[in-house]
Amino acid sequence: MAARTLTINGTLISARSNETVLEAAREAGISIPTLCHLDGLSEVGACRLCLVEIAGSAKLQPACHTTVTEGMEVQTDTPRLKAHRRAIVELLFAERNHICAVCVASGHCELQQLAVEVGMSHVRYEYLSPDCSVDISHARFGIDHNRCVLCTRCVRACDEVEGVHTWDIAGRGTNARVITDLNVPWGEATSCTSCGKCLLACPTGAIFSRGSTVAELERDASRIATIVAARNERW
Amino acid sequence: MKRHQYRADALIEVLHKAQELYGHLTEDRLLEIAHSLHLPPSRVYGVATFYHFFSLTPQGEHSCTVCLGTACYVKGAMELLATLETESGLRAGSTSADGKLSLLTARCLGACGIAPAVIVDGNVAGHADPEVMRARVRALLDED
Amino acid sequence: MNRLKLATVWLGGCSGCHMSLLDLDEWLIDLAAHVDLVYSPIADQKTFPEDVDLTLVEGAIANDEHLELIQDVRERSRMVVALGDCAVTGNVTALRNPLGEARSILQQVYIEHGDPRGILPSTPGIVPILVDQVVPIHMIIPVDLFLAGCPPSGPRIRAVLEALLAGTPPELVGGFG
Amino acid sequence: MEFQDLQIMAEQERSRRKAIRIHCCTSSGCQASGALELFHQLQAAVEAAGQNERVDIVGVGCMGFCGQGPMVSVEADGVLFEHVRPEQAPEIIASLDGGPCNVKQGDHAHPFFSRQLHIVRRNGGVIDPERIEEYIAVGGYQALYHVLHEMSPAEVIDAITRSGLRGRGGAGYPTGLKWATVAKSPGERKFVICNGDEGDPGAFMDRSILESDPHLILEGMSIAAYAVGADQGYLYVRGEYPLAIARLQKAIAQARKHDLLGSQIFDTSFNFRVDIRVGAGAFVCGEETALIASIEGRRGQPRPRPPYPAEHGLWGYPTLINNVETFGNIAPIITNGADWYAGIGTERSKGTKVFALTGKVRNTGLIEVPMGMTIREIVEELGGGTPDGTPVKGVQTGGPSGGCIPEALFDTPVDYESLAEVGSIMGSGGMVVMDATTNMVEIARFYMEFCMDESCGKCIPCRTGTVQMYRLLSKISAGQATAADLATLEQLCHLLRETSLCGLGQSAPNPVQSTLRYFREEYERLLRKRVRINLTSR
Repeated sequence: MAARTLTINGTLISARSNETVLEAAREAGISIPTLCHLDGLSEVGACRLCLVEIAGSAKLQPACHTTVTEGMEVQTDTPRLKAHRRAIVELLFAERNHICAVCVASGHCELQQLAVEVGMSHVRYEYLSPDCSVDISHARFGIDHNRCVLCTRCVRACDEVEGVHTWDIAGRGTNARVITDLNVPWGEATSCTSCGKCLLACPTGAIFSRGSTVAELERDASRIATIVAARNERW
Repeated sequence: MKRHQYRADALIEVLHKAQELYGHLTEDRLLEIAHSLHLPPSRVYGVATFYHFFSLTPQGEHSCTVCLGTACYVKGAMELLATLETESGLRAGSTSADGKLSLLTARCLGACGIAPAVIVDGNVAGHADPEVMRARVRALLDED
Repeated sequence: MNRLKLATVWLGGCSGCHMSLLDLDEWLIDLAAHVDLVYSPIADQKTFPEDVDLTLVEGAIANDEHLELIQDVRERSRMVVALGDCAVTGNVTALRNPLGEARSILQQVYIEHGDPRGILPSTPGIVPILVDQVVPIHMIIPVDLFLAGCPPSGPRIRAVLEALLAGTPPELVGGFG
Repeated sequence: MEFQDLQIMAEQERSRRKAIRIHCCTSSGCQASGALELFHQLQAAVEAAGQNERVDIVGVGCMGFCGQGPMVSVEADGVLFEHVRPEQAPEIIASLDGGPCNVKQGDHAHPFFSRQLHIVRRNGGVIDPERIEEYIAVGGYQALYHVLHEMSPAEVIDAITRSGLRGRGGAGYPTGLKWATVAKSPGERKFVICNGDEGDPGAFMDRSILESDPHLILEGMSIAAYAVGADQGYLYVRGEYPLAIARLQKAIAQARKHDLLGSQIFDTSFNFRVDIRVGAGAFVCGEETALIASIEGRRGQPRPRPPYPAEHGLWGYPTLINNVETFGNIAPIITNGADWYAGIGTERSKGTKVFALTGKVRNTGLIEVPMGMTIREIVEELGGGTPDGTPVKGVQTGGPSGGCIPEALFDTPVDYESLAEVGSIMGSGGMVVMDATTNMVEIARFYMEFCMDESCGKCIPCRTGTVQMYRLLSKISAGQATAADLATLEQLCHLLRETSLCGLGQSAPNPVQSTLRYFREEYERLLRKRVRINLTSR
C-alpha cells in the first residue's frame, strides 16, 4: 500500500493511501471529535463534528469521509471549527431531552463527553422539549427516544454487523426516529436476535440494558470493531 | 410487484402502486411488500414515512389540497387555508371524523401562473377565491 | 481588603446545589473570612440587596417569582454564576416541559392524577404562577459563568469561588449530570 | 429507422395538415382554467360550422402566459385569445371567416412575447406533445441521427463544452465538463438521469417543458447517453406532475415504437432505454445523491460528495445527472451548432434561461429570455409591474435556496455570477415578485418552514438548525424576540451554510441572509428590549 505524506495542524505525518483523514489523525495521536462514526461501521458523514479545513478547498470536509492525498494540508482545530462543533453539540442538547442527571449513561456517554470536549458551558438555543416515548417492551433492552441523537449507529450495527436490519429510521427531519421492524414495540420485533450490538453501538443512554440505573450503564463500543475485525480475519 | 420482478429498488414504485390501488398504506400491506421484495420491514416503513406522498392513514372520501408554494403564498394562500380550516373545523393535514373530507396542503403544484391554486378531488382550481372555496368545502362536508 | 458581598439564590431546583455548597464544611469558615453572605435561602434576608459582588443562582426559571427575582439579581449583581444543571440547562425542573404548557401540567397533576381529585391551585400573590416552559436562567438574563453538575461537587464549587476571590478566571472542567 | 424515414414522416405529417390550425393550450395551468372543456367545445364548434375539412383543433403545450389562460391561438394569422371560456368556442370559429368576436385578444407584440427568445420552449404552444409525428415534423430527432452517424462521443462533448452550456438546475456547473467526467470514468455500465424533481415552490419550468415537449428531453437524454456511453436513462419526475408523467409515458412508448429508443437506434450499435421514476414528495431529492438514493428505492437522503455521481453514482456506476432544461438545450445546440449557442447570452452564462414569473406581477407565466437580461426588464417590461401599481419591493430567485433581490438592484443582469454576487442564485428559475405590502420577515419564515419540513434529518445542522431558525423567525415575527435572538439567528445562518451535508442545508439560510442584507430594518423594527415569557393562562 502506497504511503502518503500530509500535514495535520502543521505536523508532518504519513498515512496509507486508502486511509481517511480521521484514521490518519488518530494514528498520529490527533483527536478529532466524532459522533456518527464508529470503528467497524460504514461512514455516513452525518454528524458534521469531524469537519476539518483542507487547504485549497473552500468547503469544510468530513475527516471520516475524506481520503488522504499527497501533500494535503489539514487543520482540525481552528477557532472556526471549534465554534461550529460547539454549536452542533448545543443543537443536539436542545433537540431532545438530554437530562444527564437522570440518565443511565451519565458519566459513560459520548454526547456528554463531547460537550466537555467542545467546551459547551451552556446551550444558547431554545430547548425544543419534544414529547418522546420510552419503549421497554423488550425483555433485556430498552430504547429512550429522549436521548437518541439519530446517529444511526444502531441501524448500521444491526444491518452491517448482525445482518438482520431490525432498526431503521422512520419519518424525516426533526421528526425522524429510530424504529424496530414495522414500527412495532421492540419486544414484538421478530427480526431482533437480541444480540445487543445496538446497545454497544449507541453513544448515549438511548439504548440501554434494562435494570441499569442512573450512571450505571457502561459499555465498550470498540467491541463492534473487534467483531468486524475478527470476522474479516477468520474468513 | 411482479411487473418489477420483485426487485428491491422497485420499493417506491410498488408503494406508489399500492397507494393508488388502496388509497393508503396499511401495516399489513407494508409487511406484505417487505416480504415480497425481500426487504426488512423497518426499511419499508422508513421509506414509506420518508416521502410525504405516502399515507399510512385512510384519506377522506373527498380531498381539498391548498397549494402553499411561494406564488400562492404571496397571493394569499394562508388566508385561504385559514378560511377552509375554520369552515371545515379541520386542521390542515387531517381528515374529518366521518371520513368525508381530508384538508391537505401541498408544497407547490407548479400551477404558479394561476395562483392561488387548490385541488378539489383531483381537479385544479386556479385563482381560487376564499368564499367560493368555502362554499365548495361546505358542499362536500354536507353531502350525503 | 474589601469584603466581597456574596449572595446565593434558590429558584426552581431541589436545593441540592446549596447542599453541595454546604458540603464544603470547614472551608466555609475560611470563606466567611473573605465574604459577607448578604442574601441566601440559608440567611434571613427578605429582599435581594443592592451592590452584590457575586451571586450564585441555583435552579431554573419555573414561575413568576423566579422571573422577577432573576431580574433583580442581574440588576444588582456584578457577577452572576449559574450554579448547577437546573440553572444551566433546566434539568430535572424542566422535565415537565415535554408534557405541555403550565395549565395542562396543572390539570394532569391536580385533576387527572390527583387523589382525591383536587382543584387547580389559584391563590394570586401567594402561590406563584407557573411559566409555560421552564427555562435556564441565561434565557432571561446574561450570565457570566456556568458551573454545571447535578449537583456540582463541593470541590468544584470551591475551586470556582477560590479563583473568583483571587480575581483569576476559573477553569471549568467537567460537565453535566 | 433511417434519416429518410424521419424526413418522410415529417413530410407526411406536414402534408396532412389542414388549412387552419388552432392551438388550444392543454397544459396543467390552462387545464385548471377549463382548457379541456374548451378544447372539446372548439372541436364541436368546428363540426357544427362544417369546417372539418379546413380547421384542425390541436391541443398544444404551454404558451407561457398561464395567468391569462386558457389560451388559444390561430397559427396562420397569429391571433391570440386569452381567458377563453368554453361557450366562446363558436365565436372563435366564426371569427375565422370575419365574424364578430368579443373574446379577449392578446398581443404578440407585447414585450411579454416579443422580448423572449425561445430555444428550449420553441415547440411549446406549437406542437401537440402527445404525438411524436408533430415533433418529427418540426425537425425532431434529426439531431440524434446526426450525432449517431456523424459525430464521435468526444465530438459531441466538445460541442456541448464549446457551447458554454451550464447546468440549469441551479449551481451552473459546466455541462460539457460534467459529460466529459462521466465519459472518462471507468464503469461496466453508465447511467443518464434527468432530474425533473422540480421542488422549488414558485417554479414550474420543468413541468411545462415536460408537458409541452417531452420528446425534446428524450432526444437530449439520448444524445447525452451516446456521448457518455450510457445505455439506460431515468427520468425522475415529481409525483405532483401527473400530466407530465402521462405525457412522458406516452412519448417513451411512441419513441420505442419508432425505434428511437431501445436497441440499435438509427441502425447503429447505440442502445438506450429510458424509464420514469416518480418522486414521492421530498424536496431534498432534487439533490443528486438523494435523487440517486430515491431511484434505488431508498430514503432520499444525500451522502457526502466526493465521490461525485459522475464517478460513483447509481448503484455505484458513473452517472450523468442533468436537469430538464439542460437536456432541453442539447438538441438545439447540435442542430444549430455550438457557436450559435455561444453567441447568445453573456460572457460566462450562455444561451437562454426559462423563468417562472409569478407573484405580484401583472403578467404571470413562463418566459425564456437570453442570459444577461436585467431583472428590471423582466419584471417591468415582460411582467408589466405589479397588477395594481403598488411599488415593487423585490424579487425572489432560486426559491428556498435563493435570495431576495431588492428593487434597487434590479439592473442586475440574470447570469450565474451576477445573481450570486447580490446574494441570490440562478436556481432552477423561479422568480417571485414581491410588492411593498410583502412582509420580508414573513417571507424568510415561509422559506425556513419549507426547509425545516423538507430537511431529511440526516445531518444535525440542517435537521435541528432549521427548527431553531424557524422558531427564531417566528419569535421575531411575533414581536417577541430581542437583539440577542437576531444575533443567534445570524450565527445559525453561518453554521448551516458551512457545515450542512448537502445543498439544502447549506443554502437554507439564503432567504434569511438576503432579506437581512437588504431589509434589515424590517427585522429590527420588530425587536423588543426585554425577554418575554409566557405565564400560565388562566
